[in-house]
Amino acid sequence: MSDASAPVAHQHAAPTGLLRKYVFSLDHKMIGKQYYGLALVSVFLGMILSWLMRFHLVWTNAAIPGLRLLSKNGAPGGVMTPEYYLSLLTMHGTLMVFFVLTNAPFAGFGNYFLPIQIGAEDMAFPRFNMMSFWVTFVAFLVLIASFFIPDGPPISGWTAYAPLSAVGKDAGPGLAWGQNLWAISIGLFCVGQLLGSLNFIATTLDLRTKGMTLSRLPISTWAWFITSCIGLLAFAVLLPACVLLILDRVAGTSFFIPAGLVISDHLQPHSGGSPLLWQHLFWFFGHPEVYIAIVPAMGIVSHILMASMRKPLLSVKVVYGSMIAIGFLSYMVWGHHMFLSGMNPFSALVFSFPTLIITIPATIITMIWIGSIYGANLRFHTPALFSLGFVSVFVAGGVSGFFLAQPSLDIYLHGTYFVVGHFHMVMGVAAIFGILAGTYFWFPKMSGRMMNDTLGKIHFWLTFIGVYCIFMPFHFLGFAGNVRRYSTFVDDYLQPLLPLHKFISIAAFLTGAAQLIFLYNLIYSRFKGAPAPENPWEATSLEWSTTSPPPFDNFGGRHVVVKRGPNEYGVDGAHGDFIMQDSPEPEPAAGD
Amino acid sequence: MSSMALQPDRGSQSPAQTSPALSGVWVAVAAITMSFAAFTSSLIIRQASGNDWRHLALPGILYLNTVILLASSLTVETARRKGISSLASMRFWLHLTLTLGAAFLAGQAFAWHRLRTEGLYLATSPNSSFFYVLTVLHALHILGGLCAFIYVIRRTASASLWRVAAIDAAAVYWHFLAGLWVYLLLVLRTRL
Amino acid sequence: MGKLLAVVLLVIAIGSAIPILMHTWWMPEDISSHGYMIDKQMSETMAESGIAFVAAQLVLAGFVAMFGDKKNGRKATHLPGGAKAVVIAAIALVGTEVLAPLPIQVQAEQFGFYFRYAGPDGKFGPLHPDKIDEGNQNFFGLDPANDVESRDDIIAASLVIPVNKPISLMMHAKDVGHSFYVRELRIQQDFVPGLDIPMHFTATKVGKYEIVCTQLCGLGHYNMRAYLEVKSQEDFDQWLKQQSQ
Amino acid sequence: MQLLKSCTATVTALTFAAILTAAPGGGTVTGKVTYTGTPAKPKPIDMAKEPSCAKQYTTPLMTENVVTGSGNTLEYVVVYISAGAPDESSAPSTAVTFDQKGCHYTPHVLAFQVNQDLKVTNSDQTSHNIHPLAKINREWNKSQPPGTPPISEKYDKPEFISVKCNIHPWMHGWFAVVKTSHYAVSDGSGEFKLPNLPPGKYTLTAWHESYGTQTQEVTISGNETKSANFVFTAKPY
Repeated sequence: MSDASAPVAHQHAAPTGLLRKYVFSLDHKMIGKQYYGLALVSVFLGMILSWLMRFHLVWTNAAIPGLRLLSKNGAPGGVMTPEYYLSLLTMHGTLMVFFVLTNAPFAGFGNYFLPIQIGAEDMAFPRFNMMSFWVTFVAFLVLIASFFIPDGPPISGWTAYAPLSAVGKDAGPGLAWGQNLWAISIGLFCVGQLLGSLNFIATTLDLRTKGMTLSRLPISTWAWFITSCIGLLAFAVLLPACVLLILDRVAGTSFFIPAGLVISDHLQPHSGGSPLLWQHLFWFFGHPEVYIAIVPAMGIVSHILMASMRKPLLSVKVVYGSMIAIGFLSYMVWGHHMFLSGMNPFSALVFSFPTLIITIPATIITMIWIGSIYGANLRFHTPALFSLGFVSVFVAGGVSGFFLAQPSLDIYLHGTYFVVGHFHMVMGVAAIFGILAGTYFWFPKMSGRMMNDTLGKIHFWLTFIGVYCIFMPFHFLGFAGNVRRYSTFVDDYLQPLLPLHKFISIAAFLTGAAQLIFLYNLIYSRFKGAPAPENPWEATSLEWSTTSPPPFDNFGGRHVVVKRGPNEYGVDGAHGDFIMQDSPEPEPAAGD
Repeated sequence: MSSMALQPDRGSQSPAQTSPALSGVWVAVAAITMSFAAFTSSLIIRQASGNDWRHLALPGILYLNTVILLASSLTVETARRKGISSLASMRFWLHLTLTLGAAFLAGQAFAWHRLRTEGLYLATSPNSSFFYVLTVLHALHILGGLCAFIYVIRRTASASLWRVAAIDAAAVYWHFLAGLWVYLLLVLRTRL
Repeated sequence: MGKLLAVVLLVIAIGSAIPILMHTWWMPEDISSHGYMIDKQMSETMAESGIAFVAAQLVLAGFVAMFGDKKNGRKATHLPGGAKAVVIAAIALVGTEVLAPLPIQVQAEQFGFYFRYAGPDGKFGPLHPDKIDEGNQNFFGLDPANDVESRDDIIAASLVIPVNKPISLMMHAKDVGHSFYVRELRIQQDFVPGLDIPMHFTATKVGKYEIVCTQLCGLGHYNMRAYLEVKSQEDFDQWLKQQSQ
Repeated sequence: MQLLKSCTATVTALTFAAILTAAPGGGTVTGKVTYTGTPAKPKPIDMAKEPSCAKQYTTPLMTENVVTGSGNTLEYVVVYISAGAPDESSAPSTAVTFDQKGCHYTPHVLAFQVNQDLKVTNSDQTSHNIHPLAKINREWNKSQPPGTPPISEKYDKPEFISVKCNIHPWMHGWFAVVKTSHYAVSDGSGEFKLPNLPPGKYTLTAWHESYGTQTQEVTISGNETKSANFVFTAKPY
């Protein structure tokens, strides 16, 4: 707060104390790494939770070794109870959506590279930046704490639909303190993201270096900037929703709880609230959240694709425009999550239309990616592979979105695994591919060492094939009407589908195990990898014109002056087929 | 910390010469607007959803508070304009603003006290719930604004090189809070 | 003048019917795999309402033409059967459309569905949430001691319906949000606590199907289900009789 | 010294044993619980949703809120000494068992002492969740998948606790937690027996889940057997 008007922090020497350097650091690079590290912990935690769930789904009454140690009530004798399955489901969703898909591509890479890409020495408000991470970290701790209370984590899913999430312990285990911790955690997370978004916007607007006009911003910075605009408004709505939810839970108000509910023989002392109000508030945040996860990944992938294709995209401006359109339209489509909630058919139509419209910019971007590959000189290094994999899974996940955008089809598919397959493909896997591409691409800059490319390629192929094996069959299950969020498949009509579930589970175990290769590569390369040159990918943006890793003030006291746009690939440059943004050399004629 | 904050603006090399503090405040205003829009939309939906809405008569002190807050908006504007010529005069007007802001908070506290003596608590009815939620959250934002003024006053006392951005940002924020309060008062007063 | 009015009515009726029958302005050709159901529903509704519309116009036109003022002092008569006949005919006519659906209340709760039929009196007793006593099979909170209408209400754990008869489900949640999903009916609808949501459908095939919950409702969500039994009208009447004993 | 200690211990143990074995020589209260009026008819339970349970019954299971026998007797009435007897210093070491079989609680009413071990077992092929709706004691709600070890719990305050399974809403039973060792639950013929009562003046309480409580005084002197009958008023709804 007190530092609100101080835009720059780096005019003095870098901090030397461990606490100032690594923990309460004001340096955007350290904060970016902290966000990335938090996302890394969360993603492996979330993955282990998904393993436990997939195991339980196909070997329902089998004991899981060691699970008893994690929770005595949740796994008597090691056999997972239905409520513990839902606890894990909630935690998997919450960790992945908030602490992975929001943290890594946006807050993590964005914090590290946005200031460097615009030639700034730090974020506009370093103190807010530090607060934003530590508030997020506390949110993480609060969420994880729910594993260690007797009742366990909440069982209401990451969407926390009221009144299940609002009425408290009568509705089931985990809905007393577990749900409180969840709501507090998400509230804190919103605060962290609001501070972060505020910083991103102010930094992009005010701290660009000389010559860095808005049209010369690299596409990844554009994506982070658009995302922070989306995030600012989305989290500003989720925060009030959390406040009202907490008040309903602890202060006896009735925002979301209607009158006359009888839960576990107990007539609830509430009146008149509206469960749909929660759904409106939540999805007003929830749908933009999808784009908070995917737009940075789009930016990262576009950025990497250009460096791999050695040519600019067909039209970068159209991609910017499409991303802005997506951000804008994402606020008009929340109702499509509520086609089944008793809205009148007219509202369903009203929400169906922009939902179909929003697929247009996404389709445009996808076609630009694919079209740009025509005539490229593709370099198939690991970041490029993950970027191309991103395009593939994004198409797969996007196409299934057409089904769900139509109310009449959504009515059949809404509660099924089709939706699980859809959002895991388009939001989960696609964004994770963006994160992985970014990691392989920027790791040399962040650590000063190269990652092992062979291990990276093995990791890519196993992951790429693996995710299709896992998530494509989800769509088939959906067509068969397999209901999601079931801990056990007891229904008669689900029995023939169990072999397919077994296949998915085994694919999930193997694909998950393949991620250990990545983890090994990450840790090994951090300490033993080959030293990275300044610009290993022959890329053009400003992060590649400083040392690897960059000095404390990013450019070693040099005042970077930007001469041109970020997409000068496939040209006759002095050092190859590219020209750096800050390179003083004259503009050559484009030569494809 | 303060030594760092007193470094001269590095914006000389930036193409955009606006101050980050000012853009930051505008961005924050957008976010806060969105939050309160969410709250007041909830109020409208909630009012229509149940038949348990008990419309409460607002305590009269709120109108006095409104006048105080609007007056403080004027004083901070005066402070901002005087600041260009005279630091001492600006400090006077800022202190006045601070006092008026504190008076507003005291007035709000009195209003809460009045409602409580009438037996209207947070959970009494949806209208009282929204009344407390909106007024308390607005008061928290006011508190944040007062902290900003204290910071600005301390800066005027110690800094020889005065950057106008901080007072500009604080003034924008304060005007916004005054406007927000009038909006909230109308929403709480009106029976839809 | 009466003849003219009759002719105009005839022209209106025929003029309205022809484009519909000719499909001059109709929905575009269906190119989805799913749309045939909507088309079918649309055709059925159109046929029923269309026939009613044309028939009404024709009868009106006929009456207008036949019963104009003849000036020779013919004694005014009533339609044979009087108002009673009109009311019965109206009920019979509209009833097949509006009144015929069999009303059934479905309550979703942690973790099951319970169905309530109005019983012989055709009336649902009021609900008293404080009277709910599940151990005593009082899932809805009926108060037969005080509410006469409640005494013959039939509570069932399965949804038993007659085939080819419109069903009007009144959806009511006892505790938290649930959903009603029958794959074969292509129906999925959320229960929203605090709202009573109507849903209409007609089952066309006798058989036993599963009803499942698709909205996360708590630990027993996976096991929240019931059976839909579509019976012939005779079997259904038999079942209903058996239940009300 | 060592010897003396062990001698003392033996003597103490023997004394206690003597007291304990002497106690059964006390009086006994027997009686019968009946009703007047028309009780509600038991209703059949439809278990269609859980086929693995439904197939265990050829005729449907009936509700057990009011279970009557011939001669207007009433089953599942808890009769216990509510006043007059000293509070038990320690709970018996044996555990009581509450079983879930065929989506039905056995027994319907389980009486046990404060701090006595309670074991809940699942003999079904489906998961149950045991949710005793305690108001005075700590409320808990635990699922028990098939084949998992029994759930062990204790209650530290006397209370009549309604027990339900949310997964199978028709399942309903009661825990009668009492702070005396003198309690009984009336059987199929409405009869109960409280043996081993030392001489004294007692208040006898009978509790029925639908019809409430009744009390009467009874005085025991010596080894006599006294009779105490309870009559509840039944309501048709």
